[in-house]
Amino acid sequence: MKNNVLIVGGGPAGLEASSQLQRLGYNVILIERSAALGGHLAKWDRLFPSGVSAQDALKTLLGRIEGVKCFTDTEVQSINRLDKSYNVILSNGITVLADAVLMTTGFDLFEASRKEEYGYGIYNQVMTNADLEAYFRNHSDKRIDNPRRIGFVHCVGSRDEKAGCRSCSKVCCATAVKQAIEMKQAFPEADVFCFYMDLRLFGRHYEDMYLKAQKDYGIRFIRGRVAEVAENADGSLQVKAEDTVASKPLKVSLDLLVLMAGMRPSVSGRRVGELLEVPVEEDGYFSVREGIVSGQRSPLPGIFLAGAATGPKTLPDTLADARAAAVLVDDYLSGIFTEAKHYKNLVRELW
Amino acid sequence: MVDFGFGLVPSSRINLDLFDKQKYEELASVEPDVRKCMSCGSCTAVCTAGNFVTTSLREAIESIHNGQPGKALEMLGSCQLCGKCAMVCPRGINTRHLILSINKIYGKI
Amino acid sequence: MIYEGKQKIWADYQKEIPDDHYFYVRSCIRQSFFPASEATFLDITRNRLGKDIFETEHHTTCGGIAYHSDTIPQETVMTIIARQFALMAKNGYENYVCSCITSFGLYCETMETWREFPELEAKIRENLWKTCKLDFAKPKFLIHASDLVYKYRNLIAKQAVHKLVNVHTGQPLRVVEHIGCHYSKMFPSKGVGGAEYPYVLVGMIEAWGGEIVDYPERRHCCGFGFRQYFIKGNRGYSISNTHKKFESMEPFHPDFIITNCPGCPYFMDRWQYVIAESTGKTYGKDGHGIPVLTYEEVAGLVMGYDPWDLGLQTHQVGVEPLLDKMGIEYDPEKKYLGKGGKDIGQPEPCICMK
Amino acid sequence: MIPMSFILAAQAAPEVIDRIPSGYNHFVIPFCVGIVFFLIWITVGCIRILLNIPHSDRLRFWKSLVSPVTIYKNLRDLFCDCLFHVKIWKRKPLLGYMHSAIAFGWFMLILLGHIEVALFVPKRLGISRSALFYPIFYRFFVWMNPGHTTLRGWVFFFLMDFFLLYVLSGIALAVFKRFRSLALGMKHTTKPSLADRVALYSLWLIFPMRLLAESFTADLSGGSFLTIPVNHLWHLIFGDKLWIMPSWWCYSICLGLFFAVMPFSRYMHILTEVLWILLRNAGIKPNHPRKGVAEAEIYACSSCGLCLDACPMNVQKKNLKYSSVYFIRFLRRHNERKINDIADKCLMCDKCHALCPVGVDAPALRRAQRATVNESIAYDYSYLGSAVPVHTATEGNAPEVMYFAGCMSHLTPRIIKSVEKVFNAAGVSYVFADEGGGICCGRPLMLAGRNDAAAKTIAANKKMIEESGCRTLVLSCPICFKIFKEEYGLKGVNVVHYTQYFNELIASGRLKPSMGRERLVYHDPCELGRGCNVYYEPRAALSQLATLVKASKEYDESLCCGGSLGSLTLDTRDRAKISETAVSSLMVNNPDKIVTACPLCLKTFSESVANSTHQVSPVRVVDFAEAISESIGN
Repeated sequence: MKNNVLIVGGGPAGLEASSQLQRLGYNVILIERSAALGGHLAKWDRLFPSGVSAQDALKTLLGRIEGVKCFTDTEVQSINRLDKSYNVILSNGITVLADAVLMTTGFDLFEASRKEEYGYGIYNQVMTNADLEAYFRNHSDKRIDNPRRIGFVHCVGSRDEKAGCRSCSKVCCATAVKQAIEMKQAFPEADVFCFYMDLRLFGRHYEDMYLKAQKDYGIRFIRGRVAEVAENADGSLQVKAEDTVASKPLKVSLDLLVLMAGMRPSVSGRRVGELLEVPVEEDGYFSVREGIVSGQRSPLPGIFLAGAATGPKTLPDTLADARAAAVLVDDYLSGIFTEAKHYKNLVRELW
Repeated sequence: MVDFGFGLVPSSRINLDLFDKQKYEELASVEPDVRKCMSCGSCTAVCTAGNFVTTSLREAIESIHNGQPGKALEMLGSCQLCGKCAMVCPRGINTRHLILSINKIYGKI
Repeated sequence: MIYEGKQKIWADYQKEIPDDHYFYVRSCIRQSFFPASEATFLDITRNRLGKDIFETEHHTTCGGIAYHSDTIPQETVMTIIARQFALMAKNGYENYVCSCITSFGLYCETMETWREFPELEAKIRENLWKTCKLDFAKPKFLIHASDLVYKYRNLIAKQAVHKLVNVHTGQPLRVVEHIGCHYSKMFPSKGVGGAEYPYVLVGMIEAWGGEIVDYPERRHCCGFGFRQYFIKGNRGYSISNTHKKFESMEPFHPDFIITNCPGCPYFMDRWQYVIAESTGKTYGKDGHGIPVLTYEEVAGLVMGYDPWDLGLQTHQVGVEPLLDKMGIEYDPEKKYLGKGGKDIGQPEPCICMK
Repeated sequence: MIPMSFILAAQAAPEVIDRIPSGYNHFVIPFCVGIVFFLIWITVGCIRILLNIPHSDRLRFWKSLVSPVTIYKNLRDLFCDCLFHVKIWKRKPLLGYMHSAIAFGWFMLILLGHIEVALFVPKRLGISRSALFYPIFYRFFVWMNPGHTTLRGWVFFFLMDFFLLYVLSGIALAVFKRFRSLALGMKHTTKPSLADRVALYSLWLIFPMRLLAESFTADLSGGSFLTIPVNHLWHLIFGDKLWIMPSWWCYSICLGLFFAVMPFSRYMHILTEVLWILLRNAGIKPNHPRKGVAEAEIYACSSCGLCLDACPMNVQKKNLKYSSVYFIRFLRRHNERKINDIADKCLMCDKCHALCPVGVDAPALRRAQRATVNESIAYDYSYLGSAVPVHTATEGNAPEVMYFAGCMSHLTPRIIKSVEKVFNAAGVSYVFADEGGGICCGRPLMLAGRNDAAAKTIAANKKMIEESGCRTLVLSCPICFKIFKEEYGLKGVNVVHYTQYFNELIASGRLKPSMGRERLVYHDPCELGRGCNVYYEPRAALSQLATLVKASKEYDESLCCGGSLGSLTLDTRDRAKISETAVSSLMVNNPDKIVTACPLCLKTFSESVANSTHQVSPVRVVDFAEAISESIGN
């Protein structure tokens, strides 16, 4: 008998876990709240560090999910815990008896307008990383008109307790460096500034990307968080920060300011979490059973977590996490779950 | 003019709009390594002259980026070109040539 | 500038302002430098709008200047404040309206501190009883006087005699609004419109026909800064701050500046004179300065008060060009005549500023 | 030496008769034009050079010409360097043969030709009587009195043919080298300029043409084992119709062309070298990269390209263009941008100088060039006075030695620790001059062409040393060593490198290293070996504690480690390539350790070895002091 596995969220983690579980012989039901699969990846143009196409990456992921029952435009309506399984009613009227549930609910981008001082939505020349990716894909944005001076603000909504997010979003530094290079490629005459607090370029080839940005593209990195943005008489932006390396306040006029909006726990994911009663930590992301040795298990038996649902992750991290979750799901369904008599004892001992 | 016993205090603020791109590009064309600095401060830490006076190649590069080349020149005046900074620079910046080039390009009156 | 974006933020920062029955406390600085402003405020509220606003001669300073100059312990300041509040309650009011931004900020800070540290509140309650034999009370609504004018901006507009429009060109006047730092920078939710894009003065200007100038340094302090002014050696720092603001607003050619804080109009007005006399630089047209007005003065002009009754002659920067633009008639002969035609004396003529 | 009897015989019966009584033919015109142009050029050049030399140097020059010591040196150098190219012989015998065949052979042809004229038609040597060309085309103008050929004449015929063949063999090698340089031991050859090519091809043609011309006239004007058989051959091929006039015309044209382009080509070195050797031996140093002595020096360069193979930068083809030969070529051409580029790139390892057949000191010219750009850079060394540590000793109790570690040794504390350990083990009382960090020795400033600034640091250090009362100054850094020795002028202070000092400690028995079983290879740091000629002492000391194996390049052939402070613009990647090459040269005999005696080499090699992706177990790189200190136990 094939076990049913319900995967909530059709982003990269959900897609990768679906394909792996499908391959392991499970009956996989993947639901996605929006109309299309792919999550944030679907909106991105190119990926750091090598600049491969996000759409190609997504295509590869989508190409692997044959046999998976996908429901887009579908949300979880209600969930009942049965003896071992979960009875899940979906918004499209279908009821699923899921033996295991994998939450791959991902993240929301921080709402940049909440950092009022940066003037997103107020000044004409302020945009976000996501807006810029959209521009790279469509080549049109009224904010971008041959800018001569471009600024990137790292950590917008990250490492900012007042914005409700103390932690690092992990991907913004690399994204900023990538986008800065891309802007320099698009506008070679432009001066590009990156305002950072710490450059967290931890991954393989990330440092090379940073060096390239400095050496080959002349991008200027300024250590200091932008504190205030205003509009000059000519419509350009006046940006104020401290150059903390020079220990001096600094101002610069820019034609475009790109805010690197960080990751926040997905609001709709949180809603599903509440239905399931999956505990969350102070940072708003789901808690895991044990962070280091089995980071894809929730504290509730049969409920698994993967991807940015448990905190900011890069795409490769997310995919690896999804594969790991698939293994753990398989482990659970082929081990603990089959022992009808001792299920509860086994869960107590092994979960 | 009236003397009130107090007056405007010069601003310590860096104004990046004052950055001289043309000169900087000239510098970068003769010594492209100027772009490679990541402000680690190793050069400053080992500096022979820095043992006795305030000087820092890192800060000099920073000053040029920040449109204050005068400060950079002042700082590099004490350099003896001993090359310790070149030995310790993790990015392999050709520090001695950079120092000479800054002097040549920004020292022009 | 995307106006809708601002509106969205303004919508997020609305505060409840009661409709009537106010307990009014004055500002130490304003009483001395712009006494007509407070008088006008009371006149407008009582006589033009018909509201109940009560004031008592028993209230004192809030202690803010001493507090921000580090010369008074916090508990002492809190006790002074508790006494003011107690006076309000004793007189049967619960809507506390203050004229001063320093006081407003300090009241907000004090109330927040009491909320966070109830033991401190208990101690102040005890102090108050020990020193004044007054019962401790807290206002139901803490309002700055500009909040009230903001609330009644449309009523005032209805009674307007003049609009904030250049009568010669028909163009709206370009107005710089300057909010006192302590109005909303410490507690954005306590001010109308928040801290980044405060709406309290913008609302008045919009309602009265003017146009707001958004210049880069609009968030910057006027330069008062308490200690920076009180010690002469530090005044260079104070004036440099003011200078920075004027340099920033200069390209926008504002017609006047509206403020809601005691220190701001004073310093932005007087330092323009000092900058002009020590460096020769003026920021208005043809060697004039930019007039700096309080919101009450602006409301007064709009409602047709005589400029000299509003005390505009006490400003260092001449307001005549503004009055001309607005088409307000005034008698230059009467500029330096006080109450009952008494000569109040004239200032020395300026060298650099008209 | 010509025996007297032959001279007498000549007077008795005329052996040689003027075939053309006027002693002139139109074909000499090309040659005359070329040689006159050339002679005017070189005379003006010599005067210019001498005028550009400072007065004191000029005085020195004249004096040197009459001093017996320099006369001997001049003669020796002129013979060895200009004619025989002994330095090339030593390195590449075949190449040496080629150069000496052309130079010495031609010289002898000219010399013997003139002697022949002097002996047989002495009237033609007079100024009015076509002396300019007659000896050159002697064989055209004379007719041998058949049957009267004396032994003397025969000897001359033989010698002339012999040297012609000698030159031709050199030319043949040169032609061969142009296409297969590696066969003659040259990996890289200079890219010839246009003038070089014209001169080269005319030079190649001169001697075959001479053979052709002389062999055509051999039955008239005589010949020997070469020209006579060739003459017979022509007769066999052409019968009696020989192309005498065309061949002499060609010969003259080749010569004329060669001399006309010579001033613009590398072949100018043939004569400038003489002037340069005289100036060099007079001890005059260049103070400008192009004027005065430098001009003689740059025109003395033969563009032979030996420096291309010597240059450590040649590990990358793109960096070949920075070799000394091109530096000098651009100096000649006044190409300021390229001159500066090349001047700044050089590592100043001095190998090109050490190996140059004519002793052109290109690194010194580079320093002079750098000075033209960098000398004017402003500096503020007002802090030096207070920066230098004070070590005042009272009379009589000054420590035995003063140890000056230098900037770089402070980045390699293992050197300092080892030096101190050795001092202590040998019971040497010492004071550590810059223990808390001193100032720079000044050598890096000099290398960058900032002599004024260097003088300031020199003065500050000098004061410290003199006040300390120490009589011996030990240095662990060859960069410091060179400048302390050469520029400081420390009177009464024995300036030694620690390799020398430790060797002396071992020799005198104060230090007793124990012999180990390790195999070491010693790297000659540039500034120590070529710079200060210290080759023996480090090896002598090291051989007391281990077996020394050879590197593929040693002594003055040693390769720069790549870390040199000499280069101002060479980037890290290029330097790493040089280091790799140097390490592999040291590793040819699989030593257990590489020993060097310079902190810069130590650091460079250590990093190169550690970063190497090829070696499985990296070799250990140690400092000389470290090796000694390890051998003396704890």
